This record gives sequence, structure tokens and C-alpha cells, in this order.
Amino acid sequence: MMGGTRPDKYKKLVVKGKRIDGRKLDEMRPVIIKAGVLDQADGSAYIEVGSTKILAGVFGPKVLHPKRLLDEDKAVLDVSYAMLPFSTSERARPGPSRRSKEISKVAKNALEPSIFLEEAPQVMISLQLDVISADAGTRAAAITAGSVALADAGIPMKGLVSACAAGKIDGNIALDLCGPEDNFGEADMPVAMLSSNNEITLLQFDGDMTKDEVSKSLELVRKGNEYLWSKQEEALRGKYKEVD
Amino acid sequence: MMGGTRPDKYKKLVVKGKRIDGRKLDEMRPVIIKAGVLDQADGSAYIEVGSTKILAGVFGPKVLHPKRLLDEDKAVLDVSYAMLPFSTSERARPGPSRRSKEISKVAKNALEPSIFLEEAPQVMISLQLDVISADAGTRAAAITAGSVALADAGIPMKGLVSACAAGKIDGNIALDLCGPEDNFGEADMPVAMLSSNNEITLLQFDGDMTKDEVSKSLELVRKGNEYLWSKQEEALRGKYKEVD
Amino acid sequence: MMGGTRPDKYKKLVVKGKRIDGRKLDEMRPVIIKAGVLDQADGSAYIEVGSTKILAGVFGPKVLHPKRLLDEDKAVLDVSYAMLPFSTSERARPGPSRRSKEISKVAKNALEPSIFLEEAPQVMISLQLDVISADAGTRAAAITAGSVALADAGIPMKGLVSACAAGKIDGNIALDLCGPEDNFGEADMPVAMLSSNNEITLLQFDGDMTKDEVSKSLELVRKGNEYLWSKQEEALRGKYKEVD
Amino acid sequence: MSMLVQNMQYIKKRIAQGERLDGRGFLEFRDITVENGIISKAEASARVHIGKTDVVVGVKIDTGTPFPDSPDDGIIMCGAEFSSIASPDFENGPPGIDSIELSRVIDRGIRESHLISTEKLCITPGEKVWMVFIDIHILNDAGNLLDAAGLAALIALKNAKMPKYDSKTECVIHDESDGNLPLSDVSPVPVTLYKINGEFLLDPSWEEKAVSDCQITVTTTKDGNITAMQKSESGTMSDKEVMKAIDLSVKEGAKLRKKLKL
Amino acid sequence: MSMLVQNMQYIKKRIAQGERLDGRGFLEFRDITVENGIISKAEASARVHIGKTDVVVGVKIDTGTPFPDSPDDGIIMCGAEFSSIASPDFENGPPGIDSIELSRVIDRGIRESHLISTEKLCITPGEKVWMVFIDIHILNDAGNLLDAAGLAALIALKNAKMPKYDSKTECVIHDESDGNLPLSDVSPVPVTLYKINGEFLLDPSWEEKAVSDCQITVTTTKDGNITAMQKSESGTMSDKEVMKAIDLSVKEGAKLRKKLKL
Amino acid sequence: MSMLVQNMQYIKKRIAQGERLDGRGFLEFRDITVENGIISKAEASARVHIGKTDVVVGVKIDTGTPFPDSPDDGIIMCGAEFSSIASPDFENGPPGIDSIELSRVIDRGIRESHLISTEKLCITPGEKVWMVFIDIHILNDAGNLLDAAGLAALIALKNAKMPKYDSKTECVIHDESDGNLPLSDVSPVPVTLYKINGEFLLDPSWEEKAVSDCQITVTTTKDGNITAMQKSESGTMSDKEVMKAIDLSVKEGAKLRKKLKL
Repeated sequence: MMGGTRPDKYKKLVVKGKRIDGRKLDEMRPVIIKAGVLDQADGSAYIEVGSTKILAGVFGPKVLHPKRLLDEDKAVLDVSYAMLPFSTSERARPGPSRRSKEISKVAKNALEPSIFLEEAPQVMISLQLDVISADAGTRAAAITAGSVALADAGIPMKGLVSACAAGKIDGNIALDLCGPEDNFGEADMPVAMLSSNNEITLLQFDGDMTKDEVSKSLELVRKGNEYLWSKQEEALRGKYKEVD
Repeated sequence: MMGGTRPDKYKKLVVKGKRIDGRKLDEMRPVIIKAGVLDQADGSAYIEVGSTKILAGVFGPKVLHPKRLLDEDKAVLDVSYAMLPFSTSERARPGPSRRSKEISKVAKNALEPSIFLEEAPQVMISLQLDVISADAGTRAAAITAGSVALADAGIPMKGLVSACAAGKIDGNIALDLCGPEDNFGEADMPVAMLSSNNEITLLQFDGDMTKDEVSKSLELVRKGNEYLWSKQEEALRGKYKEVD
Repeated sequence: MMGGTRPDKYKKLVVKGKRIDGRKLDEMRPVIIKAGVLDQADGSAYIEVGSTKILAGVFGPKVLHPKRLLDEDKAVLDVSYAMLPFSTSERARPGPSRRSKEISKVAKNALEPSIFLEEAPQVMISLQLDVISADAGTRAAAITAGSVALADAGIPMKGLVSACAAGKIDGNIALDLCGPEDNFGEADMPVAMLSSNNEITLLQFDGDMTKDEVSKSLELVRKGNEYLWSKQEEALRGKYKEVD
Repeated sequence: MSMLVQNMQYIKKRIAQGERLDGRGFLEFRDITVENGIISKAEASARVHIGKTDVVVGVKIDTGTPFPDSPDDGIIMCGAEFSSIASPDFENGPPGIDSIELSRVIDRGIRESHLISTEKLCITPGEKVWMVFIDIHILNDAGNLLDAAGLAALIALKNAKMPKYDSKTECVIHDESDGNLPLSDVSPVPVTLYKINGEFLLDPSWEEKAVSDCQITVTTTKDGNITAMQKSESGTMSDKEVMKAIDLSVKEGAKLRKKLKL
Repeated sequence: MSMLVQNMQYIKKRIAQGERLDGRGFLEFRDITVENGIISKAEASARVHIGKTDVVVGVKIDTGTPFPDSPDDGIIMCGAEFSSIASPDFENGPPGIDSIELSRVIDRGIRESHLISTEKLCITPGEKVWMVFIDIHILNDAGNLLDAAGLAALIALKNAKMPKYDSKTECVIHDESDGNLPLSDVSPVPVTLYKINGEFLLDPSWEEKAVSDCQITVTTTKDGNITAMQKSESGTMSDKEVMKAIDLSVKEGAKLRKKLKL
Repeated sequence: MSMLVQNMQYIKKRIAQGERLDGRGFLEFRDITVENGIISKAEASARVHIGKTDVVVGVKIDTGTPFPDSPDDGIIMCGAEFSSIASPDFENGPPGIDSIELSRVIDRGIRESHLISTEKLCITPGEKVWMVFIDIHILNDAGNLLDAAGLAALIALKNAKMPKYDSKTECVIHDESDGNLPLSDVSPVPVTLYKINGEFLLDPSWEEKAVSDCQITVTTTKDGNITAMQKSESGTMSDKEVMKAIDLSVKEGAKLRKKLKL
């Protein structure tokens, strides 16, 4: 959706049902999730989706100053998404961009429905999402890792939130676009879902699709998220196994 | 006063006593003032002076945090003047410039003498002045609209403040310079006056004039402000008429 | 240590034991120190070291808001070092740079050991160091002036802190590098010392030296600081003499 | 957000009974009025009122350096600001997260639909291209800002004139025009559905917006395709609800296009 | 502003009796001293004391790109900063509104009088011109900053040397000089009248400034013309008072020019 | 800094008895692990753990304009940021003074040792040179950040590949490599000594760092020369202690170089 000129090696994004990195259309990149990877944070998680690599850390719940940032009736979830300067092809300038601010907001909106915020009024939970290496799908992977970090911190949760994207490449609906597919494809739709009720907590879309293509994409991301929920649970179980 | 090269069409700013837009030397551009034009603000006004167009909105009086910005003895008037990015020939970058900060201050100083600030200690009155379309004379028009917005908000006032400029173009003293006259003229002097006692609450000047020319300019702006006071009152009456 | 190309006139920095400005290797530039030079500040000092010229001013001790910046157990020393825009060859942009922030911190660390901070808990002492004219050695001269300003403000002190640098130019260890020596020399080591116990309170180094050269440099700066302590005391006595 | 809890519950209760406080149907817009060309110095401008909601969009066109990865394409910049008079909630300062999200959703609708033919905005490849600045300014927030802003942006762009470029002096002459801004005929229109008590409402008042669980903006083009979507706020939606929102947006977008001749 | 109310009333009472605390006449300046060239790296500098008020102005000259609407003219930039040691009231940080107003009034006096012959500061039309940076730094605020800053700026500019421009390497050589900064002989001097109890005072102390209702700065040139004015603070003035202030400023400006050989 | 006073006193007491809480000798490092090339888009990267301390350094190489006073030299930029997850003490925002000091000490070690052969990084003299960005990111602060960051920076630089420069299009092709970043064989390694109760400790835990009086970082090169030093925090040191710290740093730097093959 970036619209740059397509180099020769990406002239065809799908050949005989195979994508440029050898995947099938409904296949995700390899996913690794680990819980409890940091020392100082109250909860943390690490995710790799292909060469996208993200660290999530949670501090809280804690009472913060200034108090006006707190809510009388429920806990406040503060989410901050950041691309480290060396995570992208062109060095990103440190500090929040308009893009990262928007992602921080939609990630917050995506994760809030999974937390019993009313159970802990007047406190703040801070979630930091650090993109160490970026190769498409960073907001989805960050949400997936963020949910594991929240669970790792012992925050009372209704379920896990995971996210992945479906998109359109050379006319085909495909799961989990990688970098060149994102750059030269026709559409991208990241979707987050809550494991306890299958509801959508984040949906964004840019590109061009018909209504039927959107419907097909929703089916695909559901499968993707079901897979991610199992990987998230595995990571959380894995951590407790180590402890035992 | 901007000093750029004068294009051919502005070679002469005054021909046979007529200015480039057909006005006489002591004639103002067409003025439209409306009160009560916004829904959310506590008071508001809209002004057009030629193609200069400004919206003024008031919130308050209200008790604000941090309290250290308030004054124990009197109400605080906070004025913020802003050029919208598309209001000028070259796109203005959003956010306050040194110029807009200075105008915010002199507008505040121009309007304060009209308000019974001592009657409402420890509160703040916020006045926002948004320049939608700029064609010279924006600070004067903003003050004129701001005073109507304050009255519309029911703030107790000693009188109305209006402002207009006199200037020097091709050696002639003229009222209410338009854009090219401001750019290629020799001097500009915006003056605000308080209707209840005819006192000057704002006076700025840049360019080159003799003492006598300044004196003549002061006479001209007095006539201009008398006209503006009548337009301001009309706008405030008009609003109450509509309500009745 | 800046590494730019060396112009012809600085091809040799030392000729027959004499430096480009005629000094011997262990000789400081002319030093002038004055105490109590400002009216509004609670304490102040002025220093010239060659054409490096610095004003130091102290406000405090005072109770400041927000209170969270204060310390329950001891006074807080806040130091701010600033190069005035016209102090350097290329105009410096106003506002703190990374360099000036680091110098503010090391100057604070250099001066704190000289103050009985525990005697005045919950207050702040503010020290401003304004570089009016810069020609190498500004951080050292700023610390030297800052200590005099603190004493002039009547802050209870264990001793005076002075600072000067030793460096390496064309293979020679020399005291108090001037501008070209700093730019085209091989190493620079500013060192601050506390008069009451001869301890080092600041030490920085960049360039290239052997261990023996560092040792020799330490000897040289000790002599320099002994000279500066006497000049600091003279300035403080001078002020009281004037008063008498 | 200084609404009383009782007010909020009352609005919700009435909606549960199938009624809106102002008597409109759930999928009924308030009156929409459009003013064109109100800003003398902008290459185009439009002010849109939806009920008391008041949004002005100015378009400025100037020259700039193209991005290295698309050296032959003009550049689109879209920003939004809330005037501090728009609502008691807003304060001046750097653009808040709400205005960033708003402008980015509008931006994606315009960019991804290829409304602006950026390939026709090249002056010297790799060196100089036209930049189109779309500045959204919220003057009064009485609900449904996003749809108002999207309409105002589309209307302004449709009326935008190119300034003249003097290739000798390499200067832009802003007060002389050189034809229309090159557009394709896609007319992207954002329509936002607000979910309250499990029901979808169009064009909420400020109070209705305050009680909604979440919202989804769907930007569709003339041919009924989807070009941008954004679910916003913390509520959740099912797949079915998303598909229903798309249906409604396609339909309502077509109605708006017809009504406003877009 | 931590003055006691009694002090303020006392100062006002004495002024009503025709007396200033330090015995000066209403239109009498304190001692003025001038130091030149104190900053080795600046193209010019001047430090002016008026009584205990202490202002330093540095002038730096470098190259830059001209503004598109005046491609043949050099550029003047004028800024002011209060050192945090200047007064217990000031704090460091981005330039406060007082320093912005101060620098803009000084700037207009210099710019509108055409003191600096910007047309002689062109190196390559449309591409490279000289930029003159005038940086005002307030070291001690004991009242009447504006007049002190205006004098220091004028004195520094009158002593400014052009750095050398090496057209081969296209570099500026700051430590070699190439004649004087080209100036016209107008010598703009700002004189500020402070209104206290309906009376005009010149050159107030910090305490007198604190009790004044408002002030008007009038910058006049050698020929007695007015080139900049600014009424400041919230008090009001009549037409007659403005004209009187102009008279006084012309007279006092001429005296200062003579005294300081400007 | 929320450590209880008792804890701090206990740590100090044990150190006075010659013991560290985790049983290490005073001059003993925790385990050091190194991961290379973890960031696909960076020209090089290294993640270093010293115990639980976790630092990642990314190196990006791009083109830029040289500084006027060194037109033939490439440019080194070194920055550091603490992630807000690194410690309960840190907050996001502009780089705090601790991260500025950290990056500047690392920067001086690299720059003054001439590790990077900047004279080989010139593309067009005076116009275009390579810029090497060294970005340090602290992921977990369990003490001794400076040594960890210095090692990670050195390791990343030693593995850095030059991106390809296409002189026809004047573009950088980041995903094609063109040999190694030109380095000299000096391997600057910073070793920091922390003074607690008059004793020097290496590689403190977060708690030990909190009770230390001050610290001195000495960066030495392969030949045993000193290239950068920084005493930090408010404690004091004697000449003798400084010389002792230099001795220890030379020795420990050599050990680290051998162990990590640097």
C-alpha cells in the first residue's frame, strides 16, 4: 500500500499458489512467543513473527502522579508503541511519530476489552511495546506480545488478545503479509480478537477490496488468531513449567 | 512593510484618491460581524473585514488547574491567536509562532481594560482567536471579534474594544490597509480603543512616519473604531433579536 | 580532539618549549575572577581565562514547586550550563544541547561534594553558568566561577572547587589548552578539585594518552588548581574588602 | 465528558426503545450544509456543517522534494487540528491522539482510493513535485466529526485549482491558477457507524457519541469497493457486525454522493 | 512580582508627590556605560549597563538562503533571552512571551528604519545571502530592559565587521574580517515611557516598572521620524498621551545619540 | 531508587567485610552473552547480556552531508535510549541526562580511538559522506549499563556491512552489502570501576550501583593506551585512585578482548 515502484524481484508476489517466501496463501510466518523475558518489568513477553521482533513489558498496577491521569472508576491502561531507531530500513528518528501514536491508541483499544479494568480503580497499568526488528505486521505482533506480557504480570484478564493481518496480493487473499507483500500488495487488514468470545477488538484496513474479499479475509484472520492463541498459552504455560 | 519587490500591478497604490480595491483613503473594507455563532463555546463571534475572516470563541469563567496560573485578586484572561494553516499564501505550519505569541499578548493587553476582572477572582476566561482567512489586519479584526465573543459569553464588561489600522501608502495616510497595501506601503499602525472612554488599549506601529502623520492616523482610526463599535453592538443586538 | 584539517598557522603547536600564544607548557592563560558582580542573583561571579568569559549566578536556597523535585534529606543543587548564541565561531542555537546537558550534570557532580547539602534539606539551590565568550576550557572555568558564586551566596561550604585541564599537544603534556590546542591537540583532560581535601570531583578525558602521560597531567592540573584556589579566595576577599 | 451519569443512562434507555432524543431514525443524518471557497488564500476550501458540527478544510498546494522511493509522484499531507473552541474538552497544543487518528483515517481513505492522481503531480522527476496539504480544522464538535471531515476534504479537493508554476524563476505563483487538481472519479466517502447497546447509529450527536461503545468507519468508493476501515474505541464487534457496517456504509455513502453531487 | 503591597503604594505616593525613590527627575536616565568587543568569537558585541541593568548583545554574521520574495536581500534575525540569573522571576526554557515581545520591538526598530543595508548583503541572488543574527541576552534586570537592549543592539551593529567569504571554497572565514557591516546613517533609538499615576517616567527601576500601568516604546531615527511603536501592558492611553510620548522620545533619543555618539 | 535504607546498609556492610551478595569477587564480571545480527534491517546489531542487564545496539549506515570543517570525513552519531521497560525508574520522553551521558562516554571511546576510519567514508568530498548511526537501547537495567553498551557497540561495529551505493541513481541500497565498515584494529573497551566504601568493584548489580559513591569509566585500546575517561556521580577520588582505576581497566579490558575475541 506504500505505492513505490515495484522492483523486478517482486514483479509477481504469488506464483503457483506460493508466495515470495515460499508460504502458502493461508500460512503464517514462523511464530515464536516467550513470556517472562525481562527482569525489571512486572510482566514481559517476546515475539518473533518472521523477522519482526518485539519486546513487551508491563509495569503496574501502580498509583501514579499526576493523579488526574487516573480514573475514579477503573484502571487506566497506558500503551506506548515504539520503533527502535535501527528497526527499519531507513533509520527511524527516536521519539513518537504520528504513526506510532495512532498505533499506541489502537493497541490500547484492542487490549482493554480483555482486562477487568473495573476491578482495580485509580491505578495505572503501563505497557511498553518495543519493535526491535520490523518486517511488516508490527502492530499485530505487538498486540499479541502485549497481551502475553499483561497476563505474565498477573493482571486479571477475561482472555487473551492476539492479532494478525490478512491482505490482498496480486488479487489473492493471503494471511500475514511480509514486508514486500505489504509494500506492493493491494490491501492489508490487521485484526485483533479476544479469545474468550471471538470478538474483534481491533480492525484496520487500507487498500482496495470488495465486500466479499473482506469477508474472506475475516475468515482467514480468525484461523490465524486461533493459532496465535495456542502459541500465547503455550508461552505462558512454558514459563510456569520452568518455574516448577 | 514586508519589503519584497513590488509587482507591476501594485506599482501605484493610490490613483486619483482611489486605492487598488476602489476604496477611498478613509474607507474601511466591508465589515460583517456576527455574535453567538458556535455551539460548544460559552460565547463566540465571527468577523469578516474584506477577505480577512476570523472566529472567536470564549470558554469561562472557570476554575482551572494548575491553580498557580490563577490570580488571587482578579480573573485571568488567557488569549490565544492562531493562523489556521491554510489561511495564508504560503501554508503556515500549525502551532504558535513568535508572531502569533506576540499577537496573543497584545490582544490580551488590548481586551483586559474592558473587563471587570476584579469581580471574579481566581477564575480563568479563555479566548481563542482563529484566523480562517488572512488578508491583512488580522490582529485588529481578531480583537474586534474577541470583544464581541466576551460580551456574548456574558462576561461583565465596561465597554467594547474594537481595533483597526491606519497606514501610509504612496505617501497617503489611509484607513484599514489590505494585503498589498500592507506589503508595499510605508507604514502600518493598528490601534484598539475602548468604547466607554475612547482610550487606546493597543497601539503598534512599524514603518516610517512623521509626527504629524501619526497624529492624522490616530484621527482616522478613531473614526474607524467608532464605526466598528456600532457594528459590534448591532451584532450583539442581532443575536438577542433572533432569540426573542 | 575535533579532528578537522589543521591550517598552516597551527602546523606546530609547540616550538622550542613555547606554545602558539607564547605560554610555557605549564603556564595557564591569564585568569581574572570577580565575586558579587550581579544585582538580582543571591550570589554571582565572573571569570576570564584568556578570552573564555563566564558569568555564574546563584538563586537560593529556596523552596520550589513542584515539590517532587526536592529531596527530603538534603538540599538539591540544580546546575544549568549554557553557551550564549554568540559565544562561539558558528552561532549556537539557543536552548540546551546534548553537550550542554552533559556539562550541566558533570558540573553539578563536581560542585556537590563542596556543599553541606544535608544542612538544608528540602530546598533547592540553582546555579546558572552563562558562557559569554568561548575559547576552550569553558566547563572548567564555569565550575571555578560557579564555586565562587555559591560562596558569594553564603551557601555553607567545605571548600572551594576549581577546575582546569591538562592536555597533550604535539606529544607534550601542557596545562590549560586554548582553542587551537584543543582542536588540533591529541588529548584533553579537565579535572576539578576540592580545596579542603585535594580530592578530584570531576575528571573527563578524551584523546590518546599512555598511563604515564595521564599521571603527569594529573600533577599539572593539581598545580593549576592550587593557583585557581588562590585566585578564588582573592576574589571573595576582594568583594568583602569593597564592602568594608 | 462532563455528562451526568443519568443523562447517559437516559440516552441509552431511549435507544433501547428505538428512539433518539432528537427524533431521528437510527440511520438518519442531520442536515448537511456546504460552503465553498471561503478562504481567499487557499487553493481550495470547504466548510461543512452536519447539524451543529462545524468543520473547515483548506487545501494548499506547493512544491517540494519527492520521497526517494517514489521520485515521480506528488505528495499528499493530511493533518487535523481541533480548535480549542470546538469543545470544552479540547486544549491547544500539539495534535492530540484524537486528531491524529482522525486525520490518518481520512488520509488513508484519500490515499488508498487514488483519488489524487499523484503521478500527474511531478515537475522534475526525483527533484521537484507538487505537494498537496489537506488541513482539517474542527470548529465545533457536535458529534460525527469524521464523516464531516471526510466530506469537507473530498469537496475541497474536488474544487482545488493548481497554482501556476513559473519554470523560468522556479517559483510558484499562488494567485494564478493553472487548471484543476488532477483527480480520478472515485469519490471516497467515509461513513461511520456507532455501536450503542448493540445497535448501529449514524451521525450521532456529541452526547450519543459519548455513550457509544465503539465505532467503525468504512470509506467506500463510487464502485462500492472498500478503501479504508477503522474500528475505534474500546468496545468489540463480531464478524457479522463488521459485515453489516460495510453494507450500511456502502449504501449511505452512495446516498451522500448523490445528495451532495460528489 | 514578590513586592510588598506597601512598597508599591509608597513608590506610587512619592511619584504623585513628584519624587522618585532614587532622587532622579521623571525624565532622567541612570548612568549608562558601554563595553565593546567583549566576545572574541562574535562579529560584534556590546554590553550596556543602565544603572544595574545589564544587557549584552552579540552579532553573528553567516551565510544562508534568501527568502523567496526577496531573493537579493540579506536576512536579519533578532532574538532575545533572559538568563535565569537576570531576575528571580525568570526561568530557563523556551523564550517567554516577554523576551519575544522585547526582541520583536527591537527587530522592528532596526528593520523598518533600514539601518542594515540588506540589499548589499547578497552573495548570489536567490541562492546565498548574508544573515545577520542579533542575539540579545539579559544578564540583570534592574528595569528599562528595552532601551538598554535597543542601545546595545545599535552599538554592536555599528561596530560589526563582515567575515570574509571565500568564493572558491564557498566557505565563511569567521576570523578574518572584510570591512564593516553596511549600515545607513539612521541610528534608530528606542525610548520607552512608563505611565505611573498618569505621569510619564523614563528609565524606571525594577520596582517602578512593577507599579507602572503601561508603557509605550517609540523608536525614532536621526531625522526625528518614527519607525516603530509599541504600547505594552494592560493600561490605557489617550491620543494626547501618545503624541506626548512621541515628543518626549524624539527629544530623548536625540540626547542619547549625542551622548553615546551614535 | 526505592531501595530500603536497611538493604543499602546491609550491602555496604557486606562489602566492608569483603563480600558481595551474589558471592562474586570484587573484580569479577557476571556471565556475558552476545547475540549477533538479530535485527534484519540494521547494517549490524548486537545484543549483550551481562547477568540480567540487557542492551541492544543497532548500527545504521546512510549518506549525509559532511561537516564544513571536515569535508572528507564520514560522520559518527551515537545515541542511547532507555526503554521504559528497562527499570521502574525510567520514563519515556526526550533522552534523560543519564542516557545522554552514557551515549557521550561511549561516543568518545569510539571516536577518540579512531576505531572507525572516517576518512574512508567519503563519497563526494564536501558533499556526500557515509554517516554511521550507533543506537544504544537499554532493555533491562540490572547494573553496569555502560560496559554492556560499550561492548555491544564495539561488537556491532565489528560486524557492520556497508550498504551498496548506486552512484548512477545516487541512492543507497540497504539490502545489498558492499564489504565491511572500515575499522582500525584498536578495539576500544570501556571498563567502569565503582567506588563503594573506598573499594573498587567491577560490574555491580543494580543494588550495588545504587549504593556506590561514584564511578570512573576508563576506555582503553588494544595497545593499553587510554582513549576516554569519565568520573561520574558526586563522590570524590584521589589521584592515586584514578591511577589504580586505570591499571584495573587496562587489565580487565584486555581480558574482555581476549574472552570475546575483540
